[in-house]
Amino acid sequence: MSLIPGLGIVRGMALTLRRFFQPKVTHLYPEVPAEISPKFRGRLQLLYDEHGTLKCETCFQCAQACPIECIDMGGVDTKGRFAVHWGASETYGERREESALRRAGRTVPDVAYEHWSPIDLSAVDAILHEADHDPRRLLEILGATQAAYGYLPVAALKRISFGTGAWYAMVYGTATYYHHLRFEPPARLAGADEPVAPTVESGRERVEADYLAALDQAIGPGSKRPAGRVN
Amino acid sequence: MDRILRCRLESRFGERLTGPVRQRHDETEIRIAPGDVPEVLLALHDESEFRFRMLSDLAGVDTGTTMQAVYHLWSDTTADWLRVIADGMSRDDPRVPSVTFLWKGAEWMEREAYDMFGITFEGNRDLRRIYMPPDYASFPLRKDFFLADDAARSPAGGVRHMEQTHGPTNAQTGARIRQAPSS
Amino acid sequence: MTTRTPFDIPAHASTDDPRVTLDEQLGVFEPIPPYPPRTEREAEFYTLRDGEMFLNMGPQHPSTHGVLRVVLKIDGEKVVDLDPVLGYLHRGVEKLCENADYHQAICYTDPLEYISSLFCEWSPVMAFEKLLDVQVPRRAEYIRVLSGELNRIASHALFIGWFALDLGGLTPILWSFIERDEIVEMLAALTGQRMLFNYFRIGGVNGDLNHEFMSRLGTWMSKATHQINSNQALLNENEIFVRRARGLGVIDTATALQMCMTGPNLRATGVPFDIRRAHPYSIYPELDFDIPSRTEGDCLARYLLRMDEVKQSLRIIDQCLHRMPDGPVMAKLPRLIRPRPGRAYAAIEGPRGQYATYAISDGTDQPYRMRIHDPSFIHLQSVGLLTPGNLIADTMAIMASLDPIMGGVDK
Amino acid sequence: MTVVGRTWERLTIPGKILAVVIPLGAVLTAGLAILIAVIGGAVVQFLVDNLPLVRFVVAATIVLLMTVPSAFLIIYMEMKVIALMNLRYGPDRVGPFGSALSVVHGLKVLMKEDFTPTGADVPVFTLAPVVVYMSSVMSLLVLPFAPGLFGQDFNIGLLYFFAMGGLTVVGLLMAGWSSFNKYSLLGGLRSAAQVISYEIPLTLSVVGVILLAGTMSLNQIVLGQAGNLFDWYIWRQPLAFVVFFIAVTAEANRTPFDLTEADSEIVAGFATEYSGMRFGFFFFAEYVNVFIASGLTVAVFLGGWNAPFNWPWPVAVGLDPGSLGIGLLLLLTLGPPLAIVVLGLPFYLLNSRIRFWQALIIGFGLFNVIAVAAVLGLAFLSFDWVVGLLWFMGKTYVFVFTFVWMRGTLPRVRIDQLMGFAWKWLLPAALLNLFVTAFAILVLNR
Repeated sequence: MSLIPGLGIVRGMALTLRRFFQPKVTHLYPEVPAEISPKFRGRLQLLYDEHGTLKCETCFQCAQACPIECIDMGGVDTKGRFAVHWGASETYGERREESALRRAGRTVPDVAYEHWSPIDLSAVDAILHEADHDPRRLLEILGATQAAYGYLPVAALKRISFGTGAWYAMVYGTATYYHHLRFEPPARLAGADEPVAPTVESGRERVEADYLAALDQAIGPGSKRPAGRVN
Repeated sequence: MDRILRCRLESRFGERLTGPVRQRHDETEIRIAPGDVPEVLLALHDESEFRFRMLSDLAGVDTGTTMQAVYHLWSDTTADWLRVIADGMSRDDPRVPSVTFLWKGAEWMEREAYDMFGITFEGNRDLRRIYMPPDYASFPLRKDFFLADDAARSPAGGVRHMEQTHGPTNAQTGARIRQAPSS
Repeated sequence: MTTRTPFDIPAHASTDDPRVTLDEQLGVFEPIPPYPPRTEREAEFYTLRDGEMFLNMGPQHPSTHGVLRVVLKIDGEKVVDLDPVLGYLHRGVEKLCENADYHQAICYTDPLEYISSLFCEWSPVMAFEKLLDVQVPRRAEYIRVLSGELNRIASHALFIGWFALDLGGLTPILWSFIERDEIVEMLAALTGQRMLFNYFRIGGVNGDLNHEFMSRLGTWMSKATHQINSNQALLNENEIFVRRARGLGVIDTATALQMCMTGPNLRATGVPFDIRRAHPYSIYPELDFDIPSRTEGDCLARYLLRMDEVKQSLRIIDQCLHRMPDGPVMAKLPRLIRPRPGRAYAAIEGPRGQYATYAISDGTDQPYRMRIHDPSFIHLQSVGLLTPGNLIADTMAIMASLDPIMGGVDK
Repeated sequence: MTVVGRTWERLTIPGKILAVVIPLGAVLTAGLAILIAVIGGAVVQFLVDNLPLVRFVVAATIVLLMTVPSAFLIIYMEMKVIALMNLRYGPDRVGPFGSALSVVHGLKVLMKEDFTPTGADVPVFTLAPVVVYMSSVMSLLVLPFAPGLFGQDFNIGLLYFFAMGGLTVVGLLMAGWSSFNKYSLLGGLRSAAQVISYEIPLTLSVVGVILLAGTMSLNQIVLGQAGNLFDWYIWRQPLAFVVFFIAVTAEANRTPFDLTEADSEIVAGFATEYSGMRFGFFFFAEYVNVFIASGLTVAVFLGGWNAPFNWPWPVAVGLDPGSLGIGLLLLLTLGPPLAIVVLGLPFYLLNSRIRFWQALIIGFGLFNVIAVAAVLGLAFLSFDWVVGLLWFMGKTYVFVFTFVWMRGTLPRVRIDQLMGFAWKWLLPAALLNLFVTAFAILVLNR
């Protein structure tokens, strides 16, 4: 404090008055876009190769390594199915409860999320209830599910993962390992048009079909995949 | 590693140490019984050859078989951190005397250890939960803590009231069940 | 003196009960917990004497620096006693870290004290390196010190702004944000993020210095001292500010040591205790800098001390730039880290004091126990010691001068 | 009928109100015009007979209407000036340089939900902003804006002023007590303590001026300072000026004495529970208070509407429009179109891209600017109240700027420092000033 009372106040006021006339430092954001440094890694990005196709092959390594599970993805697997999905609810079975996820800073399953192929899941629930939601009886559950639906719909797999607490990757891996389990309705395998499982017609499904058609068109008829069969 | 500190500790607390003095990097570790905590820490704090004036950290540890209270101390007489482990508390009712008579600032750290591990610090004037809700029933950092069950055991059921729904929930997991759209 | 114990009130006052008054129904006595007291201290605090009342400050209050609730027991404007209630921001970081592997655990510690994230990473990284017996390359150490000191300046700049804001000044916080924003942009060029940098890795840092960072740093360093000095004219001599901060919240050395204080708050009481000197780590023994200390121990001393520390940090940055060696920035390490079973403790000097991590390894790829010691948590505790007897306005000033960050307090 | 009914149902509530009020107003206005045409003479005679009453009603209306734009202006000034001092741009989106932002704020406040907390004392809670606002507005009534331009020339003007200023605290106390919130209660009590403490030095500091002027009428005080810069009372009462300025800052609850609404301590004090237009009333009252405080300082110490120097070259406009006779009619009818064409022609001729109608629009704009400037200039030269008003407003806004500037610079004082300052420093200083003034008058007049 200076000797003269009030001099400090006056000096401060002189400083603010000087700043009043100085050039301003605000970034005028919407007009002047922000300078983002090339190293900025706040945004997830998918990379494309020189042919314009995605480099990402949905191996989930990034999602599995990400500690806060901010990476979530869906994709087409080698058989051309929208079978793969990764998310918080699948990874940590014991922490699926919403409040726990919130407290843990994890993403909360979105109730508004619509499955790719919505189907009536009450049969799966009954099977799960019968099997006591026990992940160790996974094979039994999967067999029963296949018996109920004729094949293993993706939504049913997710429900099984959700109900038993087993990781989705584990359920999916089990289902792919055994030859008697299949992911496509037998009707489609035979080449018929009508699906067997009681699917619900939805926009998603149509989008899926459209997407597949577009994919076929892009790849060309010559390279059309054999339906659901690995040669 | 400060060899002299090791010698001094061994000569001063010879019979009180429940294990060998361990040294690694810049840390010296001694183990004592929980009952000896006030006397040992008082000696470390006051005596001129130690002068451990600063309580750097106080932590609870659940080893799966026993509970430990771990004190980290700093002194200008040595270049090492001194780690004092009060070992061998039972997991059912872990009890250890409080060090708040030496460091008032240990109060909240003890409260935290109580909140997370259920270690009772005898002599702490304000030993209550600090992070978790007051009616929370379990101790989250214990190794046998299982969130879904333990949170549900509390009267308020964790923080469920923030996002209660009226829809059907899975009896097992408590998660909301989405109704598949009827055809 | 009439004494009324609030615990006579039924736990959940019902609107149907005719004996329940409107006040009780509406929750006039809201800060009174609806359960019997668990400790003597709680019973004593929640018992009102004549003329006293509770004031529930927070969880949403402009001056609590986060989601903190402080129950003040006031007599008029005078604060008789207070009881901080924590846990509104508790995320269970320690538990999360126990369930993540060593690399992922560092990511969780970032948002602890979100305005000095690098220091929150630094201590776990050092603890894990001790567990693994890794030698960090010297260039990486220099980069750590350089970026850490920049982060310290950013944190102190924010402190100065907040302190002034809690005393009612509108301008300083925006001026500090100018400095802070430049530093944060600079660190974004280096680390890739503006706030939660996640830059330090076990055995080094994630990426070498780049051109954009160096050019930004050079531009800023050339004008930083002038800018900081000219900003001081606003507050340092202002009579209103000095009169409010001087002699407020005085804590002496013995009490400060008893309260386990570290960092600027301890140094303001006259102890030049700084872990950078007291327990050297990284390359600090090679650098030339002073440990400023003041003897008053009041809010003004704590404020001025941080001003001095900013200047010392600038000195350190300058030396780092001049002595920066060449070489790798990461040690050779396996991708999956499985340290031998053991215990490690690492403490560093952050802008608020001692950040420490106590890690126990059981030989797997996840830490068995990871204890995080945070200075904000320790310092917030002493608000209860410093405030009683002062006015409500002083509560905010004292709390701001101790500079707690709720992200760190609630872990 | 159904069409009308359906349209009526589609209207919002304000729309319905307007749909009723506008035709009604039109009908009433037309009726009034007819009434005036029929019994006009008698009405005019009645009004002339009761001129003070008419004057009061007109003045009160004007003052009430004036508060809103001046509050908007000061709010904008506060936002912009503090922003510029903080090295920000501040409002820059709505209107030129963001000047319409405060109007938008006003509209926003109007549209917000008007919320009364459970447990509040509803009548008191509702009345409090009205009391605060009305006491501010009523203070304006005695403020002399220009020669002959004031609401009422009370012979106890200053006393009335302080009485009205003291009424504000009643409103604040009402707000603080009735809000059912401890922060509000603290704010209300703080404001009571603060305003009552600062009333005393405030009143005592102007007693010296009252002694010098020999009157308590603000108009007379301003008239007493006629002449040049050195006839203002600030030179004869410098200490009183300092005390008055500090006390009036505290009265207006401005930084560094804004303890009643200290946002970092007691959230917003008495205004914590208020929302919508009730909060808007508090807000308006605060800024009107700033205007009043500045205006009062100017009127008492800085010569009011007096110019700081005498204009050395008096200009007399000897223009009498009436003398033009029929030429005036011709000028009014033919002048504007001719001027528009003449002003627009160069644009049309010199720039080939401008169409003729565009040139006409440009000419019309230019003509309007020139005409308004000419009329205002003429008024400035012809009427001395225009000059006085300009000087008064100029000086007042310098003080408003100072208040805003202080808010941008200074931190807040503590409540005990605030009270101690009033009782230990300001009150003795004001008393000292009073004694010295009285003694000097006694000696000099003898």
